[in-house]
Amino acid sequence: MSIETNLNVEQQGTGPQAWEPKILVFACNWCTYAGADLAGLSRLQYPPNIRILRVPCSGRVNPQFVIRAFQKGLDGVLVAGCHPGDCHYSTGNYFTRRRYLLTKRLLEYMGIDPQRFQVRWISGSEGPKFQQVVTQLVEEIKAMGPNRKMRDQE
Amino acid sequence: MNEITQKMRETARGLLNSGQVALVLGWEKGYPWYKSAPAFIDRGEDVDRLVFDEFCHNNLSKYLLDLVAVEGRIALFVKGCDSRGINRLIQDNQVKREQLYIIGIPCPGLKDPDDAAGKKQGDEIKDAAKCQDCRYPNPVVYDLLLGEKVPVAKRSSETQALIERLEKMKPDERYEFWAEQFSRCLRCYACRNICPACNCRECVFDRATPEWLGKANNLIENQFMHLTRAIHVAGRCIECGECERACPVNIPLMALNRKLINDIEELFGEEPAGLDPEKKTPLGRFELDDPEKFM
Amino acid sequence: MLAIDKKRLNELLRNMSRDFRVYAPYLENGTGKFAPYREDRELYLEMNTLLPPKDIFFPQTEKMYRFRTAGSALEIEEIEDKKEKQVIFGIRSCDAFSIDCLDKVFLSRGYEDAFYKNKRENTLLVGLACTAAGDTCFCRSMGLNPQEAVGVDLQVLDLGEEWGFEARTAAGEGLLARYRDLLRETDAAPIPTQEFKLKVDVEGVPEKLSRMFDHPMWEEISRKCLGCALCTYLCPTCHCFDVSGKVKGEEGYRFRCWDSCMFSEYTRMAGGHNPRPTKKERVRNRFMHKLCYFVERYGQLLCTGCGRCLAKCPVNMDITAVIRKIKEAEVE
Amino acid sequence: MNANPLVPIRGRIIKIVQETPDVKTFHVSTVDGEKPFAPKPGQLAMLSLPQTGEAMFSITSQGPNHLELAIKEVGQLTGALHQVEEGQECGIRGPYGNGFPLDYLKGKDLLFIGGGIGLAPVRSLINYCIEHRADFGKMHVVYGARSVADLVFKEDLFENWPKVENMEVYTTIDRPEEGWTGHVAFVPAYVEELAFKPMTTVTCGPPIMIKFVLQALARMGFNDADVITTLEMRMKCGIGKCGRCNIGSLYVCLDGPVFTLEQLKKLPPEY
Repeated sequence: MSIETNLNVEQQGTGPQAWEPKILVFACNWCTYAGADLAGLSRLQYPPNIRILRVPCSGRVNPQFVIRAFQKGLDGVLVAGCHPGDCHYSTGNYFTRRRYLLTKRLLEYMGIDPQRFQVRWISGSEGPKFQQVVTQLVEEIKAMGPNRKMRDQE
Repeated sequence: MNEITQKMRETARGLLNSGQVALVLGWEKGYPWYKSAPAFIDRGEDVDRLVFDEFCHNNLSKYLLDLVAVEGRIALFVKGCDSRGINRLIQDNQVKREQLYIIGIPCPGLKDPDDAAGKKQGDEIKDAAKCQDCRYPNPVVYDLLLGEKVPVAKRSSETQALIERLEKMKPDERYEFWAEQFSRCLRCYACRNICPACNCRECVFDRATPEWLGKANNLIENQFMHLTRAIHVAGRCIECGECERACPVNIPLMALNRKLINDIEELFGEEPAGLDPEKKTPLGRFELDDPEKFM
Repeated sequence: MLAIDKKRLNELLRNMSRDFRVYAPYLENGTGKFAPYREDRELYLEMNTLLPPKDIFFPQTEKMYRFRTAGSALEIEEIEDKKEKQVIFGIRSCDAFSIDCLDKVFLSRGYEDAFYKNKRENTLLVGLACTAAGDTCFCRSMGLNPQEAVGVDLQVLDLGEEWGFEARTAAGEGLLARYRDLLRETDAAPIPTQEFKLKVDVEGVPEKLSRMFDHPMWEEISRKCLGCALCTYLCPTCHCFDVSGKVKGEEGYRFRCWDSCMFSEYTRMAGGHNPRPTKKERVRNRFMHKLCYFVERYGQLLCTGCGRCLAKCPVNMDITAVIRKIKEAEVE
Repeated sequence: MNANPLVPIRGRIIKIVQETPDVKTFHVSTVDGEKPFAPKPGQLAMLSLPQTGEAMFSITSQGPNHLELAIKEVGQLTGALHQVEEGQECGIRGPYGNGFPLDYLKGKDLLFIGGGIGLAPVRSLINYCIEHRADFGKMHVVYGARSVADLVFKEDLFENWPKVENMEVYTTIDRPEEGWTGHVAFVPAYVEELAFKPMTTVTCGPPIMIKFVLQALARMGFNDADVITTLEMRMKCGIGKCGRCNIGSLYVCLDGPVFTLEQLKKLPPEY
């Protein structure tokens, strides 16, 4: 996984402001990924801290991936997919909705700060929304500092 | 208790001698006096080993996974929580209902063997954690019921108290609590192997390619294992409490499972697992108007 | 005999911890285990610990060597764990004998396990006599004396108000001499161990077992087993381990970790062949190894009667009941 | 070798020979170009690519400064090995196991029976006997594989070994094939057809073949003490400690892998 290698580059910044959060975005291929493309085409600027992982549907994202992401050293995870009703596979995001309401509760119960894990519906035409969601997410995470919880320090 | 034991033995003797069933799954006395163990009886004259007392904790439905190849029907004794295990296995298409002859036992609530360990027979012993606020003492599925149904007593539970205490803590405190618990885990997998909701043919933890879970025992691998298991049994956990009882290092696993059960009921209004074999599991279905709390 | 007042034991351990890294039995969240000495924590001496001291010599996860790959090149760097003088205080007779079993496995037969040897050579064992046998203890039936630990440097005896000390080796003499000022002479007699609740006759079992490989009892007793590793991870003598690795990009390390013959894939080979495919073979192998194979190979039983597996097995698999069944079985 | 038996020394795969579609022979030497260690015929070595894993392989042959390991692609590590190129550095440690009882074999007529990749360990003994030809009697090699493409060490089978004095080589494949004029039969059947008189036999191959070969040899009056085989077992430490490769009280990696049928019959049938 390409994410594997660049995660090893420890941020040797000179001070807290030099620290750059690393955020993983699971983008559903049919909507959010298209939305991200649109944001790029329309030259909408957003911070470069996100790594986009394209998935066929937001329903494909397994809570194990989210847990593994925090272990591998990410500071925030966003699962983004089509609005309920727009899903290319018709019901994918309905399962996502239930599954990630519950996963968020479990992560909070474990002590992970709630803002670090978000789920958003971003359709293919909502380029600006993608930019706005990512920018806000990076701001929030930057304010919280690096995530030490569940991080694999070995 | 011994009145139920007599009925158990007569029923089992009748079933075996008449050839109605090939095997009877029950409990027998173990050692020391506060331990009972699963018993596999396939001969009429062995039925006198069967017993029902306050230490018959084992949920026998899990063994049905190994017994699929047994020709003939299988009889098994079930308490309230155990019976939900059978519905779970039927829901997961692991077991056929017609192969089973289910004998339900209205459960008076069991005792905590760890508490009994320091005491003598006849002393006052604490209720087992899982029985403290048990909502389904009466079996939900049975072919024969031994004795009258018991009333559902509303009692406080240490598990629920722990959940509320944890929910009030700050995130860092909660993280420290669970990190300390999981750092003690031995990775012996007793919790997974005893759980009727855990019935995959090959568990994700045993797969070598990709190696989701490593072999090392450290906080990271233990966290990954317990969180993944909690999510996998979310909506399938029947609160039989066997994972917590089996854990040799006293990790409060039911505080994990029960929290998700509470959330599922609060978020989706779903009834607990294992009550209706026809219904899909809460995470296996959806409603159009499901809440969207933070999306 | 030299002795110290029970109330001043902590003082002795504090002194000792200045010269050695001292391990002592503590209760952590309801689990008894051997942990590094800490002044502010209360010692747990009423019962034996749940987790055996074997993980001091044979940790559950132990890094062996680090490696780095660059293209087709490979660097290997052995991980040297520092040599540190240690003392294990409060090891019972059953656990002391288990260390003797582990010594035979790791330090004999042509190869010495460097990791185990490095820790074992730098550790002194201070045995602690048991005056009260637990519900599931049966060490006397396995030929051990609860008041007399095998292979310890120093034996601590319960004299009622005081702890008595008897050296067993020169190193033990050294310990007594070093802390002589805290001890004083006494002629109080050690309290004998109470009657054992659990007894079993193990006479002739190894020989008989070697002729019981195909006996139907194995099918019967293995049905209730869940195939988890609880019994093997709590057992003070179990020593099976696996070797695996962790990779992060081009770097990583190889480590060894506990493994259990009760796991289904323990003997599964590439290509799927598995000499022990079902629970029956695995449960049989575990009892055969402890009560027959180890005797054939090393001349002693691999069960010290500590009773931990019996106490904590979720389905109450009882090794003493298995031994009784073996004694009763008719074998030609 | 390292003071610590579990830590490998750095080796290099200097040559890779494609024997069959799924078997390659790897020539391994140390990074300084020497032979890692001098094994006896039938001994084993732990070969590792630390980033993937480690496994025990029989040493099929050796040169002045390298060892030869014939490896079939069946799993994770073997799969990775089949992807590497010559020059790849690896970990190697050994030699492990008891090896063949050379003194017992001296002066005797010998029958070698191999199946598929099973010829690899037996070949180490055959090559030793050829190098010390005078010490041994008549030699017969019966070797079979599923198809012509699956026959390993074809150069030895068809060029080198037939030229050796007083040595017969019989090769067979399971099913008839275009362009194959040799014998077609399963190895156990072929052995029985050749009706050898009882002599010391060394055999190795897939479990199913071993089962029927042993039955055939019994029918032909071979006595158990004279039938020698080398077993395959899952091994992790290689030094008789980790408890994984036990058959009864013996460890295949230390007390084996070479056993006589007489020894095996005394052990529990769990291998």
